Amino acid sequence: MGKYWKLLTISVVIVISVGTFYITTAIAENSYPDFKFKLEKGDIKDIQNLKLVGDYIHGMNGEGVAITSNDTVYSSELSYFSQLNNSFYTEPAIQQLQKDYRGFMRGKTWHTATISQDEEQVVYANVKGNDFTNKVKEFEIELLNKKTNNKTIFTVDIPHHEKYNYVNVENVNLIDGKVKLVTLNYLRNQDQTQEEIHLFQIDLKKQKVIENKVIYSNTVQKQQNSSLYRVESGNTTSFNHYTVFMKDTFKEMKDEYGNYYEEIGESELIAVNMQTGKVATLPIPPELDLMRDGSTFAVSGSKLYFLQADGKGYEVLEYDLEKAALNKKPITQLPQSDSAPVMRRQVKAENNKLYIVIQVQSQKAPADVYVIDLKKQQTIVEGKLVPEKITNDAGGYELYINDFYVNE
Amino acid sequence: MIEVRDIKKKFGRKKVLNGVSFTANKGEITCLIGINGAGKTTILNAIMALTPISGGEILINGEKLHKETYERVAFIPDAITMLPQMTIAEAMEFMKDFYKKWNQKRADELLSFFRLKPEERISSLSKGNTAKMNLLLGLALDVEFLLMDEPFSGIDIFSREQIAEVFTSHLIEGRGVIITTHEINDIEHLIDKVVLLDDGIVIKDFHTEELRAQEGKSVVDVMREVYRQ
Amino acid sequence: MNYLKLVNFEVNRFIKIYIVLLGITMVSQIAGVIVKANQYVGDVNQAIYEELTPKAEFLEMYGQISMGMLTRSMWFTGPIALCIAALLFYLFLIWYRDWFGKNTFIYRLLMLPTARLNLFWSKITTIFLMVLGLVAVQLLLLPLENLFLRMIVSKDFRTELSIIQIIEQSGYMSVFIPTQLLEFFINYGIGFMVVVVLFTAILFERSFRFKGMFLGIVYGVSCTLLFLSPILITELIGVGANYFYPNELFLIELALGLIIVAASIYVSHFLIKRKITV
Amino acid sequence: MRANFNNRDPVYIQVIRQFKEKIAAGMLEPGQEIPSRRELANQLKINPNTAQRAYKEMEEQKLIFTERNNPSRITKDEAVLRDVREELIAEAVNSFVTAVRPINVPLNEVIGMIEKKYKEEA
Repeated sequence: MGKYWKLLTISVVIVISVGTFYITTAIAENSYPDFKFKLEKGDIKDIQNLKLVGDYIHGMNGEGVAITSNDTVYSSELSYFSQLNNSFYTEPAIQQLQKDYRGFMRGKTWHTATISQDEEQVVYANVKGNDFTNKVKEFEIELLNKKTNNKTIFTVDIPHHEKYNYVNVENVNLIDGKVKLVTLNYLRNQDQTQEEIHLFQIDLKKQKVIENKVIYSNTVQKQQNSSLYRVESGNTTSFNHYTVFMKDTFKEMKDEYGNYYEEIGESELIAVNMQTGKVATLPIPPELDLMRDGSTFAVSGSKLYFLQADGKGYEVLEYDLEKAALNKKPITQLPQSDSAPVMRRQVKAENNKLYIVIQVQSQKAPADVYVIDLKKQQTIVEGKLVPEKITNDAGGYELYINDFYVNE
Repeated sequence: MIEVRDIKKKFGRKKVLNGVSFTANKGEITCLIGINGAGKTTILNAIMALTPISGGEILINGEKLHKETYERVAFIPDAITMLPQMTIAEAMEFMKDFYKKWNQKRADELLSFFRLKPEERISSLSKGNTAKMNLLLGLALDVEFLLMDEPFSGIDIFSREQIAEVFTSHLIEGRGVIITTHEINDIEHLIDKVVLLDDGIVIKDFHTEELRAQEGKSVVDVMREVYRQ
Repeated sequence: MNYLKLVNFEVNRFIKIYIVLLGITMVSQIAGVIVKANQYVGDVNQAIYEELTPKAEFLEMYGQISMGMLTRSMWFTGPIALCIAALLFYLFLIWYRDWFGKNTFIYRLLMLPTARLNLFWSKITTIFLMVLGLVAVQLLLLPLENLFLRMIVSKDFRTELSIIQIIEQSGYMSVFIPTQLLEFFINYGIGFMVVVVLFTAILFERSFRFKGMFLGIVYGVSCTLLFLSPILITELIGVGANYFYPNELFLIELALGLIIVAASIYVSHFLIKRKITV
Repeated sequence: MRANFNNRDPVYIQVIRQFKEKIAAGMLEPGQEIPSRRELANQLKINPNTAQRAYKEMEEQKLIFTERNNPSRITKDEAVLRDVREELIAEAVNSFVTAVRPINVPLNEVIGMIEKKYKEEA
C-alpha cells in the first residue's frame, strides 16, 4: 500500500473536504431573517393569500425570497428542480395553467398578457417569430377547448406589418368568439409618431382580422421625449375590461453648464375599453406625486385605483374609466407609517380588494402592506413587514420586493 | 507459433505492407531482413497491435491478439519503453506491478550480467546501456515469444557482443524470437531463419543452415542477389 | 487492479507539477489575504487616526473588508486561472506526452496485459482527482484565510462571511463549488462529458493523425450540437427556446449527456483497441 | 574452443569438422567430457539449434556418446577414432594432391619438399 500514498492522500483529502462542505451545507440553516407581517389593523387571514417575491441582498450576497404570512422561503432553500421551474417568479395563474394544460402551455411565454381564459377555453395570442430576427409579420393564435381538449391553431397577418419594427402584445381577451388584442406597435419610421396602441379583433371562426383600430398615436414635438407603457398590473388571464397605459413626456433642458437633462412634463393615462374600443384619457399634472412605474395602478371592473402621496400619507384615488372622471374624494387614506424614503409602490386589485405594498428603505420594517375593501371603501388591513430572527450583527441588508401575487 | 498471414498496411496512399506472410516458430530465431523502409518495424508493431492493419490476420498460437497476448509475447522496440525520469529499479518495479509473467530472478540476473545499476536514471544511461535495459525489460518476462526491433543498431561493439551473447544463452532458449535487422554480418550464425523483405512483400524465406547445405550460399550472398536486381 | 495501478502511476507522473500548483495557490491566496488586509488596516489607521475621519464616514466611503472581496483580487484569481490553464493544457498533454520524445512510453502502455480502455479511464480519473483535489484544497484554504482576516482586521471593519457566502460572493467559485450537491454533480457531470468527448477526439487524432484531427473536430462539434439540440431545434423550427419545460429539458439533457458519454466511451474503446497507432 | 566459420557451409558441419580435427590431433582425448550444447553455442557464438544439430550428427556418427543425464563425452571406440584420423588425413592428402597435380611435379620432388617443410614447421 506504501506506494499508493499520494493517490490515497489526494482521495482522502477530497472526500473529507468536499464531503464536509456538503454535509455542513445541507444541515446548516441559513442566517437570513424570517419576515412576518405585523398588523396594526385587521386580521391576518385577509393576507393569507398574499405572496411577496423579491430579492434579499446582504452585502454582496443576494438571493430570491418569497414571503407569505406563513413562512419566508429563500431560493437556496428550494430544491434544484423548483429552482429550475422558476417557481418564485412565475405568476401563480401561469403556474396553474401549466399544471392544468401542460401540452397547450408548452413553449408559450410565461406571461399573463398574452393569455386569456374563460370557463370553456384558453386562448393565446402573440406575435409569431423569434426575438432575434425582429421580423414582425403575423399573429399566432392558439385556442384550447378545455372540455374537449381540442386545439385550434392559426396565424393571421398583422395588417400593414411592414410599417412596424416591433409589435408587442399587451393584453388579450376573449369576448364573444372574438380575440381582442391590445398591442403597442413601434413604428419603423419614427418621424413624428413613435408608437401606436392598436386594438385588433380576430374572428375565431373566420380566422381573420376583422378590425384593426388605432387607439392612440404617440406623436411627439421637438425637444421632447416620451415613453408609453402599460401600467396596471395583476392577473390578466381572465376577462378584464380595460387595458391602461401611461404616457410620460420629458422636456429636454439645458443647465447653466450646457449639459442636457430631462424634465418630466405632462403625463397622460390612456385606458382602452376592451369591449367597445372606447378610450378614456386622464391628464396627470407633473406635480402629482405618482411613482412612474408599471405597477402603481390597479383596475377593478371599470375603476382605476392609484395612490397619491399627500405629505402625511397616501390618498387612494378612484378613477371611473367609463365616465372618464376622477372621484374627487379619495376612497380612503393611508397613514405614512415611517419616515423612511419610499422605494416602490405596488398596487393590485383582486376580488374587489385592493392590495398595496409599499417598499421603504428601512431595515426594521422594509415594507408596508394595506388591504382595502373596495365595496365598503375602507382599509381592512394595515401592517408592516418585519424581520425576525436576524442572527448576529448581520449589518445592512436590503429587501427588494419585485412583485406580489394574490392567490385565489 | 506466430503466423503472419497476408497482412497489408497503407500509410496514406503508400503501401508499406502488401501481403506479407511468414511464420515464426517457438525455439527458433527468425530474422526479418530488409533495407530501411521495408516495413520491418511495421510488422512487429502490427503483431503487437500497436498499429492497425488494413488486411490479413496475425495469429499467436492459433489465436487472435487480445490483452493476454501481452503475457505471451514481449516486444522490445528500438527505443526504450520507459519514462526517462524513472530509475532502473523503478522501471523494473513498474514491470513487476503489471506483468504476472515478470521473472524477478531473471531480471536481477540480467542486471548483473549487463552491469546496470538499479539506482541509475534511464535518461542518464549511455546508448549501449539503454539498449541493454530495454532488452532486460523484455527478457525478464517469461514469455513464449520475443520480438526485437534492430537490437544491434546504433550501439558500440562491446555492447553488441554482450547482447549477442544473450542469443546463445538460456535467456531465450526455447522461446520463439523475431528480430529485425538491416545488417546481417554480426548475427549470421545466430539465426535459424531469414525472411527477406522488399517493397512490402516477402521475397524469400529460408532456413540458413538449409541454404548453406543446399545452395552453398551465405545469407549475404542471397541478399546481394535480391537487392542488386 | 490494473486500473488503480495506472491511476496511481498517472497521478505520480503529475504530482510534482501538481504540488507546485497547489503551493502557488496556497501561498498566493494567503499572502493576498495578509497583504490586502494590512493595506486596509493601513487605510483605516490613516483615515481615522491621522485624518480623524469618523468611523461611520470611513465605512460609508470604503465599506468593510470581506473575504468575498478578496476572492476577486488577483491574489486569488491569478493562481486559480493558472491552475485551470494548467489542467486544460494537461488534458492534452496527458495523452500526447506518451507519444513524444525518444522514449515512446505509449509502446509500454499499449502493451500492458490489461484492457486498453483502462488507460482511458486512468487518465480521466487522474484529471478528475486533480481537479477535485484543487477544489478540496480551496475549501480547506477558505476557513484558514478567514481566520487570517479575522486576526488582522478588527470586527467593526470586516464583514463576517461563511464559506458558502464567500463562494457566492466570489462569483466564479460557485461554478466549481456549487452550494447544492445536485448542482455539484451536474457541473462535474457536464465536465466529465466534455473531457470524455475531448479524449475521444484525441484518440481519433492519434489513430488517424491528420485525417483523425478532422474527424475528432467533427466528432466534438457533433456532440456539442447533439447536446444543445433540444434548444437549437426548438429555436430553428420556431417553437421557441422554451418549448420544453425546464424539468423536461433537464431530463432530456441528462439523457443526451448519458448517450454522448456512452457513445464516446464505445468509440474510444474501439479506437484504442483497434485503430490506435504508435 | 573458438573459431571463425565461413558463411557458405552449414555451420553444424563446420562444427563437426572442428571436433574431428581436435580428436585427430589428440586435443580431445577418448572419453573426455565435452561442453553442453548451450555452452558450445555460447563459446562459438552460434545458434543453439545449430550446436544441437552438430551434436546429434556426431552422436549418429558415434563420435560422441551420452549416458543418461551425464554430459556427452568423446567416444572411446578405437575404430571410430582411427577412422576420424584416417578420414582427415585422407581428406588433406586428397586436397593436396588435387592442388599439386595440375602443376605436374614429379612425386619424388614433392615428397622431398614435404619432408623439408614438415621438419621446419615442427
